[in-house]
Formats: sequence, C-alpha cells, structure tokens
Amino acid sequence: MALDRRGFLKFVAGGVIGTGLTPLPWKLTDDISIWTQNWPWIPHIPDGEINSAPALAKLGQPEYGILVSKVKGSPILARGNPNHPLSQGGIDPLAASSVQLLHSPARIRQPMRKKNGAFQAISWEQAIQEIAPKLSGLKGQKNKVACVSGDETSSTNEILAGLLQGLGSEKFFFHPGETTLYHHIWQKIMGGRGHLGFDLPGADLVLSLGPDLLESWGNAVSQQYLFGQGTFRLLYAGPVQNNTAAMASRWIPVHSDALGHLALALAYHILKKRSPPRQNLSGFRQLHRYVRHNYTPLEAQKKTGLEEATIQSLAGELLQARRPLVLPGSLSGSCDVSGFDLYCGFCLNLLLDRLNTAGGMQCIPEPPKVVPGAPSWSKMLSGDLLAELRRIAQGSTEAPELMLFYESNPVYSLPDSKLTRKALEKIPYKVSFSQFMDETAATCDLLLPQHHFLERLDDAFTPFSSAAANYSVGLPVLEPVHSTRSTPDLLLDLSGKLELDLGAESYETLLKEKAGLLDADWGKLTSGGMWRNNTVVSQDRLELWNDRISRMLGQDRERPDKYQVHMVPQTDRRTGSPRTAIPPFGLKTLREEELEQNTFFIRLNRQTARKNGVREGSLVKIVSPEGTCRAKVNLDEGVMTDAVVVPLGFGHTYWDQFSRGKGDNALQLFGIRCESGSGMCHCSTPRVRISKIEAAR
Amino acid sequence: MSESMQIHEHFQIKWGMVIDVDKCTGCGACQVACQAENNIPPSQQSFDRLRSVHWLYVYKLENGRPYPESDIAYLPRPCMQCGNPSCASVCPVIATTKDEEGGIVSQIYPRCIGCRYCMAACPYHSRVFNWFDPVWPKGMEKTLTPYVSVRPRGVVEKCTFCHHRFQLAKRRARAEGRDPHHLKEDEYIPACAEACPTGAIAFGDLHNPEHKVHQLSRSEHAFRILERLGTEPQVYYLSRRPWVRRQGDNYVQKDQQRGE
Amino acid sequence: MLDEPLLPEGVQRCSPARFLVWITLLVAVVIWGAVAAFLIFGWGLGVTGLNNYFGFGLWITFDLAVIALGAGAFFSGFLKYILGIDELKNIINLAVIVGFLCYSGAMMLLVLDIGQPLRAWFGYWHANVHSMLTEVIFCITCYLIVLTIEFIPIILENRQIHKISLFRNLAHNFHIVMPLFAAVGTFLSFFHQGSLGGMYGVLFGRPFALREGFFIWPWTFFLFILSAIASGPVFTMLISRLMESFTRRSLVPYSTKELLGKISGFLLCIYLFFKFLDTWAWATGVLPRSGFSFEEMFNQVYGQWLLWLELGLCGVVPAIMLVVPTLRSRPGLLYAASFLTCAGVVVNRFVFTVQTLAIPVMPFDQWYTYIPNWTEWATSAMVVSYSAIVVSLAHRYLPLFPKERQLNA
Amino acid sequence: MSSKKKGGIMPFLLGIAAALVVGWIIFPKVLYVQETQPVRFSHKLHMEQIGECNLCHSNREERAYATRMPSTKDCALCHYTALTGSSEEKELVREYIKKDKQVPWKASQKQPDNVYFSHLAHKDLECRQCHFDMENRDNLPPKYVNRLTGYTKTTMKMHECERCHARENTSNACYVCHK
Repeated sequence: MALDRRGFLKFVAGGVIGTGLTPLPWKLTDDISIWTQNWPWIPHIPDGEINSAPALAKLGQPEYGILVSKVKGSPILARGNPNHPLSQGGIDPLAASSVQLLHSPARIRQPMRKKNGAFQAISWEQAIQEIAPKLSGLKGQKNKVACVSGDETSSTNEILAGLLQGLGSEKFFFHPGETTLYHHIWQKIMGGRGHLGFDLPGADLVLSLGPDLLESWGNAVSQQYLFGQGTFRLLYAGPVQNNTAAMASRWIPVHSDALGHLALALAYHILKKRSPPRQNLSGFRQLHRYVRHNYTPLEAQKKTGLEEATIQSLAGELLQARRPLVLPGSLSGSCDVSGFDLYCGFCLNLLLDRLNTAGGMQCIPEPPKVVPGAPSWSKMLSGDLLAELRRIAQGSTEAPELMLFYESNPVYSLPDSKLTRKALEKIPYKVSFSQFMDETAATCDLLLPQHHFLERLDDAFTPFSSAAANYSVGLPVLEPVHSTRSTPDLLLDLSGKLELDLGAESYETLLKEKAGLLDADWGKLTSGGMWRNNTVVSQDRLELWNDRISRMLGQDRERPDKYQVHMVPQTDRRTGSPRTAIPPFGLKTLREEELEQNTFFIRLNRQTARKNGVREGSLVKIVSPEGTCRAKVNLDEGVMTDAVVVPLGFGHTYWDQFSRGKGDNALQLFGIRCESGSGMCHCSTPRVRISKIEAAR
Repeated sequence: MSESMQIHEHFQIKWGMVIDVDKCTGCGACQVACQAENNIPPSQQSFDRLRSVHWLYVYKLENGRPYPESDIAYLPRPCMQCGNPSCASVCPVIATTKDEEGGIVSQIYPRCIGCRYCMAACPYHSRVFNWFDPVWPKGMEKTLTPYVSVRPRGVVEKCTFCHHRFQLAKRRARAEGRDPHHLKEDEYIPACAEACPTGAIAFGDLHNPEHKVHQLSRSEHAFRILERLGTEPQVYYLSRRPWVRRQGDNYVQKDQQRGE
Repeated sequence: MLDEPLLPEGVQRCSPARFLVWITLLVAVVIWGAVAAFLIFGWGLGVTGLNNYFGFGLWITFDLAVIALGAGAFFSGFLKYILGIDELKNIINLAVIVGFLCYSGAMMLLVLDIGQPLRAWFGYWHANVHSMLTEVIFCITCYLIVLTIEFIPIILENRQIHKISLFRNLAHNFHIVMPLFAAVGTFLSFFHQGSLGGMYGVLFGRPFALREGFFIWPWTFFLFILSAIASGPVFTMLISRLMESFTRRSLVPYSTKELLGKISGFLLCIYLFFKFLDTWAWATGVLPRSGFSFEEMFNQVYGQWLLWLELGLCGVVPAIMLVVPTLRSRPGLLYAASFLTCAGVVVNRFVFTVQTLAIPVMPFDQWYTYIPNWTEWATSAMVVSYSAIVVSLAHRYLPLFPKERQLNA
Repeated sequence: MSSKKKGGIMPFLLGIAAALVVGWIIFPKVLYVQETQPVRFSHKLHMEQIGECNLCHSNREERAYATRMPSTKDCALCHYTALTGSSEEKELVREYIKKDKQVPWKASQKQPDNVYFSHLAHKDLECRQCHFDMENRDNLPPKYVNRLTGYTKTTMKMHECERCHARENTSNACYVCHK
C-alpha cells in the first residue's frame, strides 16, 4: 500500500485524534504551566532548619545587638533583638540589610595590590610580605605611620593605636564625628572627665537643639523605641522639619547657626528663675554675667530669629519639667556641629542641674585598656583628623609615609573633599582594611580586606549617646564568604613580625580579658546579652568660663554675602552611614521625591524657591565656596525660609550598582572650619547659592 | 454597590493591623524587613511606583500649609486585606481569594495568569506586577528565605501580612499542644511590625478583646483609608491630627468635616 | 493573470505583482510586530509601556474597541437571519470576516497582554464564576468558534474549492444552519459585550468606572452592548467603503450602506439617551457618595474634553447625521458620521480603560499619564496588518459581494 | 472512489495506533529521568527492627520547613559499625558515617517552593496514607524527575491535597498550604 497524499492526510488525522486519547497533550499542557513556576533561571528558595544567632550590628553609629536568621547555617535575614537593651527588638534599615551586604558586589574578595594604577589580586602571604617590611622600615621613626579608624567602640582601636605607638607614632585618629567633638569640648575646653552620655530613658522632657535623634543622632533605634513608649515629651529646635521635628510635640524653627544662641537665650531665663546649680562650676559668675548681658530678650530675638514669647515658653517648659534634658549636636549625626553649639548645650544642662542625675547628662568612665602599649582612650579620642589633614595639605606638617584606614572612608565622608584628596595624595603608601571597595580603598596601594561584621568577632564599648557604660560582643555567625581576614588578628600577627608585643595572642583572648576586667560574663555577652554599669564619673574641675571659652563666645561667623541660603545636611539610614553606602534594599525605599534616576533632590520651601527662581522639579546647581552639586528641587514647606536641605549619603563613585552614581555627594559642599577658641575643627555648614541649570545645556 | 460586588464571609479570627501614624518616623526599617522576609529582589533604581516590586510603601503626607504651619506624617501602606476586597472577585482564575481563617487576602503565584485585572480593581495600589524576572546580584540569592516562593515575571504579588508566619505560629501551637486557632497576642506578627523601632505597627486579632488591636481599632482617632468605597480594610490607622485623618478618605465640600 | 483560475468569476482584480507588493508591505508590518512580540515573550512585559498604575493600556483599549466594532458581524447576522432584513446579504460576508478578524486579533493581543501566556488555559479550567472576565473569556472563545464556523462556508465559495462536490455540499449545509449560528452568536456576543462593560462597572474601588446596576449587572453592561451594536454596522460599512477606495470598484450598493447608517443612527440615539442618563446618575450619585466631585475626575491630560468629544462630537452629532434622511443620503456625510460613531466608541473604551486608572483615588496619591511604547504600537499594528492581509486575500479570491458584478457592469 | 481502493480507513487507524503508542508508552519514558538512590535501603527490614517511622523521620525540628530525611547521625545510632556485613552497609559506614557526611537521599515527595507543608498538622494520619506502601518495600524506589517541571512523579498534586482536606472537613483555603 503506497502512501499517497490522501493516505498521509488520513494518517495524520488518525494521529491527531489518537493523540487526544493519550495523556500526551494534556500532561504536556499541565507540565508547561508548572514549568512556568520553576524556570531554571529563577533561584530556588532554601529548605531546611531555621534558627537564629545573636550578632552585633557594626555598620557605624548606632551599634546594637541584632538576631540573624539562618537556614542550614546560611544567614538569610537580620532582625531586631528584643533582648538587647540597645535595640529592644527594633532595627534600622541599614542593619536590616546586613545579610545582603555580605554578598554585596562591592565586597573585596581577597587582598589586592595596586600596580600601575590597577588592582591585582594577591595572596595573604604576599600581602603580609608587602606590608611587614614597609612597617618595620618605619619603626622607630617618629610619626611616620598614621591611622584613621571609623569604629569608635571596637577594641581593635587599641591594637591599631598600640601598633602605632610601638612603631613610634602618635598619629592615631578617629574619623571625626560626634564622639570626638563632644570629647573635645567636654574634656579639653570644659575640663570634664569621662565620656558624655545622655540618659534619655530617664528624661521626661527632651529638647533637641539640632540632633535628629529619631533618625541619625546617637542610637536612633533605641531613641525611637523610647519615643514609641512615650516616656518623654519631645521638643525640637532646628531649621527643618525632619523626622524628629515631625514627631515632636513642638517644632521651633531655628537656623542651624543660631542653635547655640538659643541655648544661651534659654539660659538667660533659667538663670533668672533658678538658683545656681549644686555642681561646683568654676566660672559660673562670668557666664552668668555674659548671658545676662548678651542674651537679653531683645538680643536673643536678634540672635535666634525667634519671638520673645517662644523663647520664654520654651524656657518655661524646661523649668517646669522634672527631668528635662537638652541635646546639642549635629543635624546630620556627624561632625557638622561647632564647639560653641556643644558648649552652650552642655551649659544649659549644667544650669538646669542635669549632670550625673537620672534623665540627665552622664559622665561615663573610660573603657578599660587591654593593650598595654596603647595610649589611653582619651588620648586616642583627642586626635583631630580634620586639623591634621589641613596641616598636611598646607604643608605645615610633614605627611606620614604610610597611612592605615580602618572602617573609615574619609575620601567620601569628610567635608572639603578637595582638601582631603590633596592631603592624602601626599601620603606615599596607603593601606585599607575595608570590606568594601569604597572611595578610600580605591585610592590605596594595598587592600587587606577585613571580614564583614557577621563573619568576625568584634565588640562595642558604650556606643555614642548611651546613658551608661555598656559592653557587647558579637560572635561570627557564618564562615567568611570571601578570602578575608580579621583585622585585629592580622595586626597581632604583624606585630609579632615587627617584634612588638601588644600583649595578646589573639583578638579573642583580648576581648575575654576585657570582659574579665569589666567583670562581665563572657557567655552572656556572646549569646546576645549586654554588660552594663551605671557608675558615673564625678566632676571636680568643670569650667564654665576660661580664656578659650570667652574667645569661642566672642567670635562671629564669616558670612559671605554672595551666598544666601543656609545649607542643612541630613542623614538617613536608608542611604547608609559614613562607612557604608546605600544598601541593596535601601535604594528601593527612596521615594520619587528623594532620588529620581540618578539625580537626588534638595528640599526648600516655596518662598525660598521663588527667591531663587526655581520651581518644583527644577534641575539646579548648588554652589558653595567649597564645591558644586547637581540636584532637583523638591518643594517642602517643612524647611525654613532661606534654608535648603541637602541629603547626605549619595554620590558614591565606587561601591556597587546600588549606590554608585546615585545623586551627588553633598559633603563636597561643606567646608572645614577650625574654631578659634576651642581650636576644634569641624564640618562647617556654609551658605550656598542655588541656580537653575538651563534645560538647553 | 450591587450584590455581586460583595463577598460576605465571616471568620472567627480577623487579623488586623493598627498603625499609629503619629509614631511613624518614616525610617524605612519596615520596608527593608519586608523585602528581606518576602524575597522581594533589590533594585538598582530608587523606588518607582510605576514599576518597583514592593509590598509595603511609606507615603509621605503633607498638610499642604505653608511654612511654618506645615506638618508632615508618614503613612505605611501594606495590603489592606479588605473585608470586602475589590480584587478577589474580579480574578478570572481564583488566584486571589479571601477564604483563609483570619481573612488574609491570598495571592497564589503559580495560579496567577498576569491579567492585572486585580490591580485595576485595587484603589490602594497594593498590588504590583513582576514586569521582569527577579534578579539578585551574584551570591545574594543565598539570602533568600524559605518563607515565600520566588515569583517569576508575569504574575501579580502583594503583601500577605507575612501569612507564612501565621503558618509557623500555628505549627508552633500544634507542637506545644495548643489550639492553632487561638494564638496569643504577638505570637504571630508580620515582619514590618516586628522591625518597627517605635512600635507604631500593632498587629493582632481584631475580634479578640485580649489583643491590643481590638481596642486600638475602636479609638476615636482611628480611621481607615477609603472607607467610603466599602472595601472594609483590616488595616486601621491612628492619628491625633485631624488633617491626617482627613487624608484617609475623599470628601466633597458638603461632607461633614471628619474628626474636626 | 497567474492566479486567474482562483479569482471569482466575472470580476476585475489588480495584477498579481501589484497584489504581491501590497501583501509584502503588510507582511513587513507583521514582522515588525512579531519582533516586538518576541521581546515581550522573551523578557517580560517590562519592555512595554505598561506599569503598576496602568496595568491596562493600549492593548485593552484596542481589544475593547475592535470587539465593539466587530459587533457588526453578530448584529448584521441577527438582522439578516433572525429579523430577515434581506438587503443585508450585500454585506453580510464582509461583516462575518471583519467580526472574525476583530475577535481573533483581540485574542492575539490578549495572549501578549497576560503575563503568563502558557497558563492562559487556567481561564477555562480554574474559572472564577464571580468574575466578569471569566464570562468574557468563555463567550469570546465560543463566539470566535462560531465566527470561524461562519467564515468556513465563505471560503468554500472560492471558485476552485466550490468545484469539489464534498465542499460544495458542505457549504450548502452550512448555509442552511447559518440562522442557528447567527442566533447562538447573537446570544454569546450580547453577553460578552455586556461583560466587558461589566468588568469596569463592578470596580467599586474606582469611582470613575463604578456604576450601579440592574440585578447583578452594572449599567455599563448594557451600555457596552448598546454602543457596540450602534457602531458595529457602520464599522463594517466603513470597511467596505475603504475597500472600494483601495480597489476603485463599487462593492456594496449605497442603499445598503444607507440602511446600515440608519440602523446605527437609531441605535446610537437609544444608546445616547441611556448614556446621558447614566452619566448624570454617576455624577450626582456615585461620585459624591465616594467623596469625589465631577471636576476631580479630570486633569489637564485626561480632561473633560474627552467626555464632550465622546458624547458630543462623536455622539450627538453623528446620531443626528445618521437619523435625518436628507443628511444620511449624502455619501460624504454618511461616511463622516459613521467614522465619528466609531471614534466615539473608541474614546469610550479608552477612557474606561486608561482614565479609570489614571485618577488618584487615595487623597495623597497623584495623577499619572500613560504613554504606550513602540512594542505596544507594533503589536497592535501587526493585528491591523494581519486583518488587512486576510481581507485582501478574501476580497481577491472569494466572492464576498453578491452585487459586485452588477455594480461594476 | 479511488481513495477506498487505496487503503480506505487503514491509514487513519494506523495513525491512531501510532499516536497511542507514542502517547502512552514512549512519552512517559521520555518525560522522566530516573535517579537511583545513593545507598540501598530496606524500609521493610527496618520496620521489623524498629517498628516505627518516627525514630528516623522525626519531625522534632518543628521550626523547619522540610520533611525530614534521616541524618547520618540517625543512622549512626545503630550502624556505628557494620552490623550485618553486607557490602552496602559497609559502604554506608565507610563513606558516610565515618566521614560524618550526609547521605544524599533523593526525596521523591518533596513539596514545590510554593507549598508549605507541616507533618505536625497531619500527625493524626497514618504515614502510609500518603507514603503508600513504603514500609513494606525492600528497596528504595528510584526517583523519577520530570524533565520539564523538575518535580518528581510522586509529588502530590494539589487536587489530591484538596480531596483529603474536603473529606476531613478541613479548610481548603489557598493560604493554608501556599506560600
């Protein structure tokens, strides 16, 4: 039977009908739809036992205990730890991204050496062979090695400073921030002892003079918890209705350069109504006289721009409260606060008799030192990196031969980036321990990547703003993902090679020793607990008045008239910290009026916009004496007239695709100001000019 | 509203959320916790409500007054888990239903055909579509949780009140020999409520007088978004500020001033 | 001519070369659309201009519009076979083909439009009886099958195929049962036109689309049916006019066109009566109850001009032109009125699809504007082009118009 | 007609027959990949020795999502050293127990990613109601993996879950099982 066309057609027809009688078409239809649930290019979810381990969030201020959930030992997410007193179960968006940061594309995967301008991967042996001779060559020469640390609470600092000391250098600096600035004013200017802490849990009225305490100042997570509990009434004075102001019972709009004046204006009323503080304060009479003379209601109104009634009612609230607490500090939670503002805020607390008392300003003892060769913590904190960089750039100080960067990214996160770059260029050899390819690491000659904080053992002694001395330890929760090393252990190894005795075999023994000195239970510390001690340091030689103070009070700020608009920096944990760029999940939480494509937004009110000829959505240039940024305008009536809010955390040039090229780095608009009197250098908030960028360009 | 538009079903438990707008600082911890918990991929762009895959969005509300009378508030918007969902009845393939004890509106990814009719129906924009396949940077897929399956492109997704935590809580109760349908306060709370540092997000059974949400939802300061449309949301908001409460719904001129 | 034996007897057709050039042009457009379709299937709907606010866009507007305009098929069939208006035999073949193309084209776009086309069959297997969309899916599929069955005898009329006795007999039998299919088609079509309207009317979260209803059906259910049967006949007529101008031959007697215009005109009047009533009830009932004012439903882009365009220029004006015999008898005016009628339905389907979604319902939400991108245009053009190819082939090889020879004698 | 002469209905029937063979016999073979288990194991023998499933398949890890496969620790409870002298057992001891390596058992009823299943919620049922005749098997069944879907042949389909839930008057709500 030959198969002709008709026969073939019949065969096909039979085949089609027959196929319908088999499972083939039906099963295939079903399976194809099941296939769409399981596309091989879509990752599968893990399967297995879920448990959680305590860890310590060390991404920069604030630091607190968290819990890391794991599946078969692999971390999947970070949650708040209800048992850790510094977090009480809360978490901030940056710490909540901790686990994802482990796998950030920006992680440095192994040691690297720069050769002809490009990094090449090397082994750890090669890395040590590279660094050890360099250090030993500089050993004994004075101040040839410098170090910047951005982690103010870790015992690693003792190792770093101890190593430097052993090499003959005193150039250990902390990345400038509130810790160093508060320390400077409290100890060097006012003669105080111990570190300042603030007992927010004990206060019933909190007046914030600038600090965005529900977002960027101190331990925001803990403060948010307290706020939620409603334990204190919150008043906010500052130029912008930030998250703290929005939540506060009252927002008192004051330009940032008038916050110190406001403190003294309030002091005027308090001095009038209250008997002198019990604390023995030298110079009280001089201050009294100064305030009574210079902050009369009329003067105060001129200096603060506030109605007399406002100041009076504010003072009334402070006087009526049982446990009021005044918080001076930076608007962005970093180094943008002058010594003057800090001093005035401290004074107000002192005049209200709020020192070393429940709900007041606390003097917390220094952490015990476990590296014998290291300088004291007070000594370590007294280095002024901004002043040093300025001197190096100007050539008034000889640049060190070698500089170490630990958990610090000065190229990105210091004001006046031109000056920073200029100073760093003079340093011939730079080493970064960064976990991430940040802007500073990129300028270094040698990268010795440190473990991510979830991969390493580390500690935190009394993070800034804590009400009392406390100590937490975080154990690693997973094996390192990349070929990284714990920096303290690496440094201890190196010190052995350099024949320096830092007094410890390993970081672990060192931390155990510290816990022992504190009489803290190691087991409790490593299972997510915290050691705490309420001892305070009594003060016997506090000075409210001296030469430096009178000079600090007397000076007037320079006001270039070319620039009209007050610049207000703002930090948001969704965009990272000075150490960490925008985390993977953080980027998607930025609203359309915060970042659009790659342009970030500045905020100003309608009146300011009109004055400067810009509108909602205008593309503008912000020009300060130090630099220029490009941004879009977001009209926000929660900003004072003649002020502009510039968010920080944008404009990274390295890191990963979640932060690189997103907006501009507003820090380049800020300058470095070295205050006469206090001698302290800080980030100045200059006035700026805003101009529309022509669409044609 | 015609009969066909209403689904009347009564549940013993009614999971609900009460968000205190006056306590929300807009910090974004809830959003990050939500993304991590529910395997929502990170994005290389900032939030784009037209395209971003998100379950929880924090709106910034403004009172519209000029400086210095201005005031702002943050309003986190999860899925409202409506008592009378506008989305469920329109789905042609029963991929979204309101049938579980507790009244969570389910969304079944392997069933969804991606017609987006539910998105057109939802006035809260709680529902988002997977315009592309999800992508994690190399290595970051290791942080996927076992709680929620990964969604391919072409399906709709939304907040589920972390219902997997309900499943886990029920299992825990079973393991301890308790009735899985009588959970204690806070035995089951979504990731956002857990992460919130100020405790602005309360969660529990609205029917159960022992749960704090029961009282909170009856507060004179409580309101729901677009209550007038008849969606019966199971998410309540609290604010002592009249202007915030008024932004919860639309009012024409002759309507009574709400809360004022 | 090469394909002479295939052409219907006694008619003039352009040269095969010319025809080939025309078809090539159309195929090029189809390929452009196919490229877009490939991108959409390969990467996902992210390559289109659709988004979370506008989940429905150009495609759904296109689908709704062609399904409304394709109503000419069922309604002409209804008038001819059920009501026995014999005059319509002059255009009924074209009506069926246009209907078939509108529905099959809509189906093609729907497959692109859903995110998981491989799961499309869930619509039948896991149907949700409460969803208006389910009704649409079932009715459209069934009606497409009916249209296919109605299309087959027309194909069998081809000169060569007709020579085969089997097919000749088949065609004859089909013609006998055609009234039955016309009846089934009418029923199905009524329902899905209505359900398409119902899809919007039930959106109680969207005050712009929400309508009260009669029993389970919102008013849009009936308005969509009315607007479809009012515009369908004149759309078929416009297609025939378009073919006439392309081929430069008379195909349908003017009396038939006028009749279609008259039918449409009267139906349009009825539709507009209810539509105005509905709009008034919506503006004074639904909106204030939801807390909205009429003005809040419009912005600079989606302004009130759309409403007046739809109801006035594309509603009342063509209705008058079609109803008044002296106006209708002037070809220019008849065609213009027909075009306006069709445009009005397109605008109606557009506002229900896009404006409904553009309006911020939450007070703190904002307006967004939807702009379709090239992939959506290309695939829509592909469907138009495919339809043009089928119509061209049908015109060339099938005796569609019984009066063609007589008119061109 | 000429067609009747040329085979009549035969090609049509042939077509049907060919399709049936392809659809019923060849297609299932092509669709599934067969994977064998790493170690021979007799449930029958172990049931005779132990008498209950829960000792090895305990769901004490109640916080886990997974249905539990025995770990090497469970095996080591008895097989720390070889008991029977069979070559399979020796291999188990040598390759897995001594090296403290998990045996890569191939679960053939693993739930898909989108399904949540709690054995605890089903503890009142007999194991064999879902795991069929496993306890009487002398060997482990090979695992058949669907090339297209990646699921195993024995993965329970949703309607099977639903049928039982309906019978037992338990909720069939989507979120009882889906995630």
